[in-house]
Amino acid sequence: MSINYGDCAFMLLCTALVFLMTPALAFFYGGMVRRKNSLNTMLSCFFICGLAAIMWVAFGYSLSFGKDHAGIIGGLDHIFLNGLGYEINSAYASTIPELLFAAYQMMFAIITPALICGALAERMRFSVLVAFIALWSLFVYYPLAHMVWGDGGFIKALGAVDFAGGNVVHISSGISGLVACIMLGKRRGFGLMSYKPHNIPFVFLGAALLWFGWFGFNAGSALGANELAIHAFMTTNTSAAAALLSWMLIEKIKYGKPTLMGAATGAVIGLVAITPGAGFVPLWASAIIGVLVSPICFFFISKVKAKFAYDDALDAFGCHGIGGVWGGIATGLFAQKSINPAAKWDGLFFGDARLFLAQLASIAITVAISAILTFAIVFVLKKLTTIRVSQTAESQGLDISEHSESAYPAFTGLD
Amino acid sequence: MSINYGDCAFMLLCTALVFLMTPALAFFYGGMVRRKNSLNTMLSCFFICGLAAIMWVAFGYSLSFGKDHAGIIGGLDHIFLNGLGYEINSAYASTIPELLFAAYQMMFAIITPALICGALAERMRFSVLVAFIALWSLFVYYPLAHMVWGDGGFIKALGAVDFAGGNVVHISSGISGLVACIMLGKRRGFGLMSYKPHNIPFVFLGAALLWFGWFGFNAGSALGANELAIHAFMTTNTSAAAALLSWMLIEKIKYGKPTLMGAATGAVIGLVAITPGAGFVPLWASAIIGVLVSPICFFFISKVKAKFAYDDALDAFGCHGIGGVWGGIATGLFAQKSINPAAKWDGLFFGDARLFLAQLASIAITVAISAILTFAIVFVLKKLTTIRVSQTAESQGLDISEHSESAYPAFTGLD
Amino acid sequence: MSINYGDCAFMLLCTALVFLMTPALAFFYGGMVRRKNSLNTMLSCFFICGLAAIMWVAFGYSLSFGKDHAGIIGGLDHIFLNGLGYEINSAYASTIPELLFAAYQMMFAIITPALICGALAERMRFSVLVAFIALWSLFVYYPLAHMVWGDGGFIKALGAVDFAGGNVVHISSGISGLVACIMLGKRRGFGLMSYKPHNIPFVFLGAALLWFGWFGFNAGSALGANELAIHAFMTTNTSAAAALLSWMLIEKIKYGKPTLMGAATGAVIGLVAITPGAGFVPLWASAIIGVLVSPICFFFISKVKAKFAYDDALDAFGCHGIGGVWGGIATGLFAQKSINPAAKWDGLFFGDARLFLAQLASIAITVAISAILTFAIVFVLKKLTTIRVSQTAESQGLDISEHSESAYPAFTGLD
Amino acid sequence: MMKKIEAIIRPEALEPLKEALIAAHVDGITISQVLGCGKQHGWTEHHRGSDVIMNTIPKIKVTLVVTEKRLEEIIGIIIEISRTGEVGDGKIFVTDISDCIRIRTGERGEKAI
Amino acid sequence: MMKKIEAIIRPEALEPLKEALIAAHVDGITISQVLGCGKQHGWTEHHRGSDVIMNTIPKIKVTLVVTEKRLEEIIGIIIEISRTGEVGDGKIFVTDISDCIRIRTGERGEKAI
Amino acid sequence: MMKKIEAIIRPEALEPLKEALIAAHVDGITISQVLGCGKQHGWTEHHRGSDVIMNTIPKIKVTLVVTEKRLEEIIGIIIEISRTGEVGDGKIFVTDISDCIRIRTGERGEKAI
Ligand SMILES: Nc1ncnc2c1ncn2[C@@H]1O[C@H](COP(=O)(O)OP(=O)(O)O)[C@@H](O)[C@H]1O
Ligand SMILES: Nc1ncnc2c1ncn2[C@@H]1O[C@H](COP(=O)(O)OP(=O)(O)O)[C@@H](O)[C@H]1O
Ligand SMILES: Nc1ncnc2c1ncn2[C@@H]1O[C@H](COP(=O)(O)OP(=O)(O)O)[C@@H](O)[C@H]1O
Repeated sequence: MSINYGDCAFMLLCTALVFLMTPALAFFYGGMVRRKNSLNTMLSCFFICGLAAIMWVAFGYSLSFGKDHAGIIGGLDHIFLNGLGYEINSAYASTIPELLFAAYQMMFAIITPALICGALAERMRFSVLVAFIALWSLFVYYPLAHMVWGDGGFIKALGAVDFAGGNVVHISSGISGLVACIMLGKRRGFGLMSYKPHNIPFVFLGAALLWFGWFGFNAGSALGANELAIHAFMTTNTSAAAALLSWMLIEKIKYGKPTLMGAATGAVIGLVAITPGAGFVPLWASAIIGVLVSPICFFFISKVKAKFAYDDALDAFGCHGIGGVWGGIATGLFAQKSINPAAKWDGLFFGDARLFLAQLASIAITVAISAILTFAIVFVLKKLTTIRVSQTAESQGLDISEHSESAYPAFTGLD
Repeated sequence: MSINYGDCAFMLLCTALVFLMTPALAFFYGGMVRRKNSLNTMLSCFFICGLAAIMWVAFGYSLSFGKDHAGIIGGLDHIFLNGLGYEINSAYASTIPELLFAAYQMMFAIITPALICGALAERMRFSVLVAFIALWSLFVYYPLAHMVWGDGGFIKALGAVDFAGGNVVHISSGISGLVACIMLGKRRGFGLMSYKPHNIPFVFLGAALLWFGWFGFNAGSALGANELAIHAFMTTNTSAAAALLSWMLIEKIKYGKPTLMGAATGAVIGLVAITPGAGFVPLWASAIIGVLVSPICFFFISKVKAKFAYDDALDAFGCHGIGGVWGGIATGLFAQKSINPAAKWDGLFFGDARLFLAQLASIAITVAISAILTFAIVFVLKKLTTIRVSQTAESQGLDISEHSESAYPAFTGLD
Repeated sequence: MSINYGDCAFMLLCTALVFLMTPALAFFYGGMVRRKNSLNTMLSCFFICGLAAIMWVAFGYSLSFGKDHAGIIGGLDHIFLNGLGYEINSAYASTIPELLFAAYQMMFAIITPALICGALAERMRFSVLVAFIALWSLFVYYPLAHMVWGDGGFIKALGAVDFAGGNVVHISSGISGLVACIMLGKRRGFGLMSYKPHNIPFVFLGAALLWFGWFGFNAGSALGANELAIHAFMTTNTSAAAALLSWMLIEKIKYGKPTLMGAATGAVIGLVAITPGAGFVPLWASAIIGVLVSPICFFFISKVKAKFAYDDALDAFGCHGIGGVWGGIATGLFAQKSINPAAKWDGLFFGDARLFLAQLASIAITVAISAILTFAIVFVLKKLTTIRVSQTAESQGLDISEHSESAYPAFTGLD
Repeated sequence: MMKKIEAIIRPEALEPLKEALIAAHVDGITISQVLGCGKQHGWTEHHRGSDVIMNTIPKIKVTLVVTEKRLEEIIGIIIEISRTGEVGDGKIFVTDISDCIRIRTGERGEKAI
Repeated sequence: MMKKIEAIIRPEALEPLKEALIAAHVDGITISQVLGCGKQHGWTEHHRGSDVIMNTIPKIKVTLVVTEKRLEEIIGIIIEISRTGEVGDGKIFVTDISDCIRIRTGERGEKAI
Repeated sequence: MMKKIEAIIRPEALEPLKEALIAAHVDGITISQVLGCGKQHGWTEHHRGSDVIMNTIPKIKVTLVVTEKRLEEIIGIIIEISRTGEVGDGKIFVTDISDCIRIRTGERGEKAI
């Protein structure tokens, strides 16, 4: 067990790639909102690059990957990354220093809460959002990361697998987004008017950079430039490609015309869906996972959302929550322990139900934890303060009301 | 012959870099068209990230790099990447698993047809474009990739060399673009009115990301993080830099003022021109290749296009076709077998005509194959259906007519 | 001492990452200016990707890292990268070929002069800018790079350290920007009107890509995928995160509202400040460096600039000059030789004043050299020609006057 | 007689005004973006720590052509919705229209409004 | 007498209208972007599977100042080119102009048009 | 009587004109972006080596409502500042305004200007 510098090179760069995903998400979300809320939406993602990074270094890593307490949370042994040197911690990665593992995991701790912002866009007070993200990281993310990935974590002990963060990243953020957006309430005019995106090329830019960064997210989760990384790379790309096409097909059938916004959405949910299984399922299964995620999410975004009338503004739940659940189930269907011995059993499709049940259990637990704790956090915040901007502020736009800033001040050229 | 994990790390990341080039191209092209066609243009590139990836996995790789048939096409032995494991196939790459080689090559199979879209912009029916790209990949790209790079391919057997895809990528797409755009016909108002770009910063964004990705394209074509990769990295950057400057100089001389659009164009054609020779020519030659590509392409774009009045909308032929031909010739002039023993002979400049003639032959064959097959494909499509949008749709813009979508719906801020 | 291919992989990709920073800077700056000057600002950065690259290959590397002359400048022994093969030059990097080291350093020689453009934006004649950048590279950058990093350089001999370019990159460009902008004069209406940014999402895009690229800049300065690279990676991210938060906090306190522009600025100066110390200071110190850089720069940008009324248009001095000085001082405070034996002494904080004094000396020398030589260059240029555009051109905008180009010609959609 | 009403209003008044006018069954509205300079001289923005004054302010121009009968009613609605009482509420200008044509049908005069 | 013609048309009618007007040797045209709300209430767009109604529609306003003699001819051209017969074809408003000045020469009245 | 002045000017004339009008204590200005097509037919741009003609040119429309007394003075200022003597200087159109209302106070007529 010694450090492999090829793996270090790979993981350093994957860490940078995953970093890039949060700004990418800021464009993906920021392009989708009305102009008057675009900077607010971008900053809602971007400030997390600051906040979550500092929290991670201070205590987040320690609580997630430190010494186990009851399978639920880590300890305070690595506070301020104390004691993390260049040694290998073979519980997590056997060829790179633990400090590099901590850096890589930090980027996950940044993007996950940023995903939630999509559900809360265009109406939440910025300072309350900051508080929410801090509390959510502390009470939802660190425990969940510990339970699923941490040494001694109890979901891990169930035998459930999660390659790159289906539970920890996508289901948790998606469900939390749903709960929080219901508690926050609908945007003004919900159901009556349309909220038009202000910059679809930015949505596409975000999707493209997300895809690019996702190679670091999924292939990097092999924690080395090894065969598993290559496998995860291919399944990732295949699922994204398949979902892109199937979303376009749905649009073609339903409306006669595919759209760029649809293609971008398809690609992103294809990436979401393959995340838990990227290093477990065979290549052909990744195509199936991708093909099916589009109709599933499309159904939730267009039908279920309309029916239950919750205002998941940018479909954080519809894309990440649902896509993540499907990905987790699909991993239980198609995983093969021959691909990755980290899976104890083969998937249901190969005749063994154990992994499948473990996956269902782990999803249910993740949903429950995320929903309950998010409810508690938002409930307390609502008791303490107003969490929404005023009616006037909302119609003026949050860029002005929350930041006294507008996105394109000199764009008219009249200066 | 064993797997080198440093090379795997490098190639995984180069694969991601080459992936990024297709979205980059979408911005490069999308910024150049009028606003009303911008999403259509972007989606024309982006959907290929889905389509070509799935085709590649299904049968493209097999047809390109599978068991040789008559030097022209591969077999069906690797259909669905069947049989591609983590073993090395030393015919292609001797230090990385064949699956990684297949992933890397996949990105080339995505970007190449996307290049053609530049010639067809602003007037082609989207669904016909989808069909065209599928057929073109099947009948032009896979055979060509096999002939030039495949084990047993007959162009390879001529002794011609093509480091990173001058023939396969640039000449083939450029010539096909020319043929297809002539058959498609000119845009409304061609010659009478100007087609103004809608977003030059996007053009620049595309060019910058293309340059960035091209390091993966060219240095990655060494298939390892070795000396040849370093060499190719330097020749690539030098050619791009020289072409950028020489294009600016041309503009300065002809119009008194250089432009950002010109600088971006210069950089991209500098990258095109060095592609076939990046790993064969000495560093000084790369500067010459770059310096000369600008006047050559400038001449074609400004004079030849005007004279023959073909509507190569975004200069797919003028940049990639011509730039690729010049690059192939220049490789025949300046290649040195001491730099890369894959070249059997030195270039003409060093007194040996064999490589030079082989290059000419390979270019001529590529041109012929691309032109004839593209003609055939478009001919058939024209028989079967209307390939252009209607006059009204064209003046309305393809974003509305083909996608019912507009690029910046809420940009006015009036909501 | 043999070549490590993991390190080559890492350094090739870091080189590409640092390349990306110059286009990123073009967006960071280009978004900040009024629309009528946006292309000029972008091209002012981008043409340097051509010019500085060619100069570097031709003689820049040789003058910077060639045979030492009096501790001040390199020789002409490596002109046209002559003699640079795949051998290791252990004076600079002991596990990668010198050619790769030269490629990596090239990217620094590109971005450094590009930083200056921020001070000169919106009023300088483009052709004079080109001449200025060429002369500045020759007379300021190459000597400084030699003195600080070159084998035999006298600043290096002082015992001062500069991990990734605090002196060479940031202080030099910042101070030069200050001197040049004073000599160039203020923009029309300075003090009376506001210069509004035209595209804040572009500013953010630039900042995000700069952060991404900065991992290559700082971690890459370890010249290998080793423990030091991992350490520098973490300090870099931590400082950026801390500065982002502290800038937002300042805005919150002073104006009641944080902004995206502020967050982007904070992140960038956090990156600037950690640059010299990234591989020398402990992780906790990087957080302190980041937290403090924001108030320091904020004070200079808001108070000192207003008081002395120099028109440092985009705060090249305020961000890079001041941030770089603080970073250099902080390195003198917090460096630990146990982290990197390249430091001879510990920092002042650990009780040893020697490094601290050496840092002060090296900063003072850098400031003096940059200021005097920039003054001389601009003085000569002013004697020879007009360096500013005319009043009319300035009010028309430099895009039209210098390039006959406008950024979004068809953006209105009226075509 | 037909009258053209041009109201220069605050951007944030647009949404409620649109709703009110539609409720009042006006025949059509045309909206455009303008920059204005009046009694209100700009709000203060903060860019990187410097206070800057915006000397022209984004405003919305709403144009309606109505019959003389409805003029006062519509003006009343606009004032009611757009007034905040603070400087910057905007102005309404009224002009006579000598003809109006509906392109679709070629109808002219009041029935084309 | 001089007349100002303001035509609110569909964006796609702009190109042909411009060509026709230039062919008719009008003296000048001024074009601007507006959002309109009239009989036509928006087309349906599909974003990610939800039908949404665009309640204001991008339109083009073409302004021409002409002499009274040419008024009917120009109106005729506009109607001819812009009419599709479907809701949303737009409207033309005519106003009297009391003076016209060419800045370059200072000429006034009809000869300045 | 109140008059509406609509001046179509070159974009680069806007800044100095704004300054001059503010110095002349006008009551308000409304600015909008238009595309124009008149005697001046566009400058030549070069995109990748092809000459292209811009057939419509970005212009600025400045609108001011003033009392009749001040009409000639303001027209004089506009001409003075905007004239270069070259084709493309633009035009000024004057229309009668039948009423003016300050939304904030409800004042009407000349005192509302
Ligand atoms: N005399 C005028 N001519 C043209 N536009 C005007 C005039 N007066 C006001 N405006 C427009 O109306 C807007 C609002 O006017 P303002 O003076 O701020 O309102 P208030 O008088 O209620 O404070 C201005 O920004 C300007 O666009
Ligand atoms: N009374 C009006 N006042 C101002 N603008 C109007 C009026 N009626 C119509 N318009 C403008 O004309 C456009 C076209 O009108 P519309 O009613 O859709 O045409 P049509 O009557 O041919 O169906 C509208 O979008 C609006 O901008
Ligand atoms: N008759 C007109 N009707 C409407 N707009 C006009 C008319 N004549 C000129 N314009 C506007 O004025 C602008 C300047 O006119 P132009 O003919 O170029 O000025 P000049 O007569 O000084 O050369 C045009 O671009 C157009 O927008």
